[in-house]
Amino acid sequence: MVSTQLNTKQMIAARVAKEMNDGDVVNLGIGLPTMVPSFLPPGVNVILQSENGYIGLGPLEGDVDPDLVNAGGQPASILPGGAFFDSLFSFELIRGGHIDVTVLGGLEVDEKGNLANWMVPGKMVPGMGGAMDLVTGAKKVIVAMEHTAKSGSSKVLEQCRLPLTGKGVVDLIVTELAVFRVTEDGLILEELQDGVDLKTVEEKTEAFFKINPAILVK
Amino acid sequence: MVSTQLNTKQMIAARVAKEMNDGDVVNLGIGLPTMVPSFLPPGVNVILQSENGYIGLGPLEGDVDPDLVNAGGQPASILPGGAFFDSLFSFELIRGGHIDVTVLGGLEVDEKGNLANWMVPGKMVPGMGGAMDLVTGAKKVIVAMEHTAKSGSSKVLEQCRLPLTGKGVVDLIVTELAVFRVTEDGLILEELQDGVDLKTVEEKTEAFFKINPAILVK
Amino acid sequence: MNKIITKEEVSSIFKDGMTIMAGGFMGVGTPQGLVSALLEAKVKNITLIANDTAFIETGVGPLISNKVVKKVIASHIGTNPETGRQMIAGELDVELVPQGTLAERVRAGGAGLGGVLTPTGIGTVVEEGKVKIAVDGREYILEKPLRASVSLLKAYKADKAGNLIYHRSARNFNPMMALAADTVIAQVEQVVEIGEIDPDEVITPGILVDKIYVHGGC
Amino acid sequence: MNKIITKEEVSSIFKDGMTIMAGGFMGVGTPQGLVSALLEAKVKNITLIANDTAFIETGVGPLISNKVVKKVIASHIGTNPETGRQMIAGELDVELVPQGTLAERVRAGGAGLGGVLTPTGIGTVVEEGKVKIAVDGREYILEKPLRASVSLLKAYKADKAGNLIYHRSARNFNPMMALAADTVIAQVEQVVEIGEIDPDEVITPGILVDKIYVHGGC
Repeated sequence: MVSTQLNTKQMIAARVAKEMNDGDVVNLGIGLPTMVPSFLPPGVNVILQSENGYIGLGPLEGDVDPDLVNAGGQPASILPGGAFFDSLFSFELIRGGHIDVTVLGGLEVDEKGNLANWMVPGKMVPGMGGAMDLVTGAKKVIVAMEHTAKSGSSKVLEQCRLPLTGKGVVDLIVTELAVFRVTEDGLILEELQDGVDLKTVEEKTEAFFKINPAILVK
Repeated sequence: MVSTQLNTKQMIAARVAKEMNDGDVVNLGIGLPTMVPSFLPPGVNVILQSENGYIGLGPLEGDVDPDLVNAGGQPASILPGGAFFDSLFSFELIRGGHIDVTVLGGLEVDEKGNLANWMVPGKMVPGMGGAMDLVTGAKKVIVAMEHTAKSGSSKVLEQCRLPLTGKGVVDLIVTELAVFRVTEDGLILEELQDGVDLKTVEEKTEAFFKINPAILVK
Repeated sequence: MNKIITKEEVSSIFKDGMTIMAGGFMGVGTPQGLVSALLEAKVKNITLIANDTAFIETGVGPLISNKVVKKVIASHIGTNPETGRQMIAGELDVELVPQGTLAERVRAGGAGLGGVLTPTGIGTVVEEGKVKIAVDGREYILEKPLRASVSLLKAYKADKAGNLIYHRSARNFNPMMALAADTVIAQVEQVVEIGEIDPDEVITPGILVDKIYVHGGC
Repeated sequence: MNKIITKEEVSSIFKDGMTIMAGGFMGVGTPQGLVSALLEAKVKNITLIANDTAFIETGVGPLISNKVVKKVIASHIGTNPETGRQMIAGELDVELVPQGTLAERVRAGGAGLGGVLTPTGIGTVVEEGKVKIAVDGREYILEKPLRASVSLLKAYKADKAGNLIYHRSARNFNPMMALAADTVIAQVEQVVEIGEIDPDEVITPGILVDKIYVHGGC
């Protein structure tokens, strides 16, 4: 099995990749989310939007153009069929529902689909950048993160404690242990990652969740 | 004297032209206002904005380009140094104070600087087009019109009776008889056109106005 | 994905009662082939959003004459006497909106905004029935977003990804309308291969354009 | 009118306590020569509006390190540790604004709007102290306009009339900032004669650009 050779982050990115449909316009957050394109199934191509002002983000090829970077400030390329625009238009696209999927990291997610990922009071205040607009405007919001913090505490909570990035915005949570769907009735455990048992997920998840019966059958 | 050879509209346009400063960005309404550039003093060049989406409006030269018309829908040209943009940006310029002067016709103007020029209930309802944005956003609003209606009644009123285009927006009124400045204290008669006496203006003006003492001296 | 469709396919998109936006300023920048396809669809009770109703036989004018439209939202109807006739006869509902406000409302609809605050129309009939809000001592009208089921655009050139560039003053309302409809159809004079339009020169990115209809001339 | 000025002339424009906007996204699209001129002006207590504070030694970062700034309005400060240090030490006031909201606020300031209604930030600390308005059943934050005394732009090319075109992702916030300041200075890599930029390709019209500073590279 391929997945046994993947590290935690790769496992998460690979599972997120399965959510993409061919032709989707996708915005990927910095870090783990940028690994998603490597795992797209054959026949599925997505168009990447970069919030600093273009459609058609591609990996760096050839010489570095100092005027062409991704949303993390790293040298990048634009693919054929892409287009540049200003920040105003970039966020018209983002807030206006023209982005099919956004994938972001998370510090905390909760049963109501709240997401916290932009600050830790007294410790880390980098700012929200484009994240608040992305979670508000994208048609589908996927949080891709490790299930627990370094301390071992759950990041899938009953209620977020950190300042929110968005209220009730998350559609799907993908961790190295499980996949949860956020519904009006709360979280539903949709899948266990390969080799993970239900008991482990229950132990490492603070949030209450329902279980898709299909999992129990399997 | 040159002015005796001008017809009424030309006389008004010629007087309006004296209000322009070199380099001004100017939006001209349809009709009489479009005659203003012909009367600009030597050394005064203005840049014309056309609200359908460009800077650098010029008269038609050579072949007609069906994609290039002025705000009246007539074939036009763009001058070197001009730029095209969309209607959103065009009105960002207009409403945002980036137009130095707009010159519009009027049906009625009053002592408070109110202007009515877009509809006559029950008779003529063409719509306001860009006029309401222009009178709201341009730094200087000049109404260029004949002093009286065809019936002979004054168009410079104590209070407008027709639906307004803008409230308290007019800076200067230029007619074939006189020039009025609109101030917080009401209208001030600043000039009589050549050959016009004060009594004529008083008879043909419904509005109350003060008189610039310089006129009486002359 | 092939975005290029035939006139018959365009016609099949329209349904009775739809809200439809069309670019253009007095017919310039109006996709005449798409208007023709809409006429051939024989639908009725359309709500039309456009800057103006152009002339009896050009622009969106034929949609009025042929009784396709039950309501029009526009800034100007004065050049098409049939619009005024139907309005006075009670056959057509007309909502007149200042031109800059119309551009803002369409953009707001496409950019995920709940509306904008504009000073245009304060003190006029335009403010009637609307929320007014004072910000830092100045009064503004809250103008609400507009959206449509279908937007009909006219561009000069498309690549096969749907990236659009416009020509001269034919740009006007088209770029905003590309943001604000469920289905966006662009009539273009020519289609080129992907990569043939410099991404710095694209005005409307292809992700906004669902269908391309090739039609020589206007 | 010659718009081209020297670095010394740029420096002479800045005054203590001014509000200054600068384009750029992590330094890309930031006019490094104008930032240098601002440093050389030895002014202080500047309010800086920019997407981010870039890095210690690039972008607008040096303005922070050199204590030119008393307040920064930005969407992200995480890549410049000095910004965070000064903020925590109480030496610098930081207002964090979602990136799309920042773009809207600058545009509103330049386009004569009293503000926009955005859903971004609802249910987060961003809404604190702000007016919230429900439109058609959804809640929005009223975000107010931003303006500056001076805007510092980076463009690729200008003609002598000040028409600007940008290169790749270096466009970002520059076009909005061209609308929203009393004095607009553009740093460009090259200046061409009037007429050498196609008016369909201009992004920022020359009427918005007061001064041009030629500076090779970034």
